[in-house]
Amino acid sequence: MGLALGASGLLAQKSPYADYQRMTAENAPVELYEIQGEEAWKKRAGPKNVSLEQCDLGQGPGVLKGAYAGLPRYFADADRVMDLEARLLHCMTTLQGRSREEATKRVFGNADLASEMEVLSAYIARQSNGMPLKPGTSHPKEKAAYALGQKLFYHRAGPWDFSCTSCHGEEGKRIRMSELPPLAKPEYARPVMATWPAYRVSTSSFVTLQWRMNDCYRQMRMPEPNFGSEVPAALLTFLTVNAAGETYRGPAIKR
Amino acid sequence: MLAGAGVVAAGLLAPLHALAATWNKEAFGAKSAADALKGIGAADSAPSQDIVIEAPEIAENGAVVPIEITSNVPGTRSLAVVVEKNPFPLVAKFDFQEGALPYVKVNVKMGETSDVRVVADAGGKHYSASKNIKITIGGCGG
Amino acid sequence: MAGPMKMRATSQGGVTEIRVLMTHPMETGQRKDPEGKLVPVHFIQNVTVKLNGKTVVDGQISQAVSRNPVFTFRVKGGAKGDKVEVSWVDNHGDTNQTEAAVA
Amino acid sequence: MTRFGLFLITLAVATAALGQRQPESAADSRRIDGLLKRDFHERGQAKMDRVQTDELQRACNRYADNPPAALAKRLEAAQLKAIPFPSGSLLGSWQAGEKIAQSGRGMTWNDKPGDAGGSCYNCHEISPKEEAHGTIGPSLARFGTLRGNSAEIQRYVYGKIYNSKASNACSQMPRFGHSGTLTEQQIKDLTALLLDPASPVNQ
Repeated sequence: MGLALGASGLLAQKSPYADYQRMTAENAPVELYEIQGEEAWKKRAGPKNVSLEQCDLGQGPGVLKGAYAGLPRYFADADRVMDLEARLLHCMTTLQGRSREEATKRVFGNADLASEMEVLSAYIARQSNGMPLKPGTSHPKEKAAYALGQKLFYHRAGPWDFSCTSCHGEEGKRIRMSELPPLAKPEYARPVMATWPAYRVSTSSFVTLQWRMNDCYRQMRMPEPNFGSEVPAALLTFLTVNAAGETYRGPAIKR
Repeated sequence: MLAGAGVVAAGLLAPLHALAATWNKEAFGAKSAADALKGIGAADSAPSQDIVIEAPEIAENGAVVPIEITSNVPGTRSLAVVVEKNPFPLVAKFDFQEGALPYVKVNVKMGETSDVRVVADAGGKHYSASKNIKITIGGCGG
Repeated sequence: MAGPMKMRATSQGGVTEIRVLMTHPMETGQRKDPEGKLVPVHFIQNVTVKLNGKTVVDGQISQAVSRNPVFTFRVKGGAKGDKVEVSWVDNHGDTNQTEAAVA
Repeated sequence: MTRFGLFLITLAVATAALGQRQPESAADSRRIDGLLKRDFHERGQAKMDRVQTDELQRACNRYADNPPAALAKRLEAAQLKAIPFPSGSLLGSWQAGEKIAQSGRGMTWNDKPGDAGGSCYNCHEISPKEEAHGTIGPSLARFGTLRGNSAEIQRYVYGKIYNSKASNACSQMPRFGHSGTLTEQQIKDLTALLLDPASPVNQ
């Protein structure tokens, strides 16, 4: 995952893959997922047979412009901090009356068929393209989520004693050929958080931040995180606040 | 979930594909770059600086390698893309007419580090240029 | 079965740029499915681009074009409102097509 | 000065401290273990006992990976005592070792129990033939050439792979034997990859 010229003008270390990532991002089939996402946003579903168009993503019911750039944030109706996918799940269970079990049956898709959450994330994230990331930082629970995310980032557990920093800890260090950025540092978190969700070239499939948290814990040899729960929301708060102010330029590409 | 929905097709268009060139089975089936080029009648081509291949020097994954090709050879009517080390080297061949510029941007698959050769046909003569792209396998295999 | 296909044609400085995205697995016949079975070869063979009814690009492509292909072509001429049509045919005979006005 | 500009300035000032590591107190450890129990579920071979930290992990979390010397010594000694060193030669087959070093599989919820490699190339340069190697761990190029393959160095390498924390309490290197990831034979094969004069590492 290379480093790009952050919006703050800080010339981050130029990775050998910078050209590849720039050209691939310009030429990735991301809009195909946005089209499907728009349909999913408007499609009636669940026992209440309503669409998600009244879902409040933090800017008011149904307001999409800038909603993604304002997440994660605190939501009074659920009394907790939520990232995009946690919030979408909330709307599916409240507005549409769907069971949590049904709504989370297939949250991670594949190259043949993206999941509902993935196409919704593509469509909603596009509406924040060009806007600065501005996650919630003022509410006490937002501060608590940041602090918890920070502690989780360094917390070592599991059979291989890994924490996030085992791979994302040191500048200039590689795993195989990939230079995994030390995400606790804002200048490294900025270009990463500005480009999720994304089309993953190695699997030709669209992936989201809940998938990234899920797959990181899998590679830490830990059990599986509950989709949309507070632990991933806290980590995503930590990472997004570290990147706050960066101009969001997704949905983009990942290796 | 939604595959098949939202086919963005407007009205009943005349079956466009009936007019397309037949797919060159022999050239696309060739296992060597030389045979592939012979298959499109471009057995020998003169090296040319006027074919510009814009592509990364190193790619993080061979499944999606972005390539942008421009031919400044006057009168270019077609461009062929050949990845020398692929199992079937001939990747694509585009014929341009009615004002189309000899230009294409496309993502290609590369099995391993290889030269990518572009062959232009201008007035029956063939010109070519090539660029090496290094493919690495990222990730930790976990 | 075809998934979405999206095309945008924009004209600038007398050149019309046509960018088209296609949903297609572009199977090489070498890939194994999760059960370890080889997925049969399945890829787009012909791509045809027309401007105002006249074919401008006649493309033959192979399984070495990446999954969910994205093409950009350029055509001299073509003004706002002109009609651009793009269609594909794959080795199973499936097709898809779309059209748009030059923006 | 827009409200958002102000937000950025306060943020910029804070970024120096932002994200920096803080020690995990005993209370934090208990709270996090509880949260992980609540927000995770088992899948495949990844059972829920894995979220429960052990004494060594808690010490590394508590002291941000550099515990006081006395505590580190005690932890290392305890780990060392628990290593079942096989008798006789600790060198297996370097060819098998190379395959184990290349494989990143093992212990995840979509791996089959017993189907595991060492992920060694993820972090180390080992055989000069492999360019796509990591740089998180020290280079092991020419390891045997530089250190020979005496019984003593075989024991050091075997012990390091079996339980790296026996020599460095909060090392980032997993405890491959202690965690049940690699078998005795696999660790002998990796030891051979580093020490066998015929191994590509030592050419």
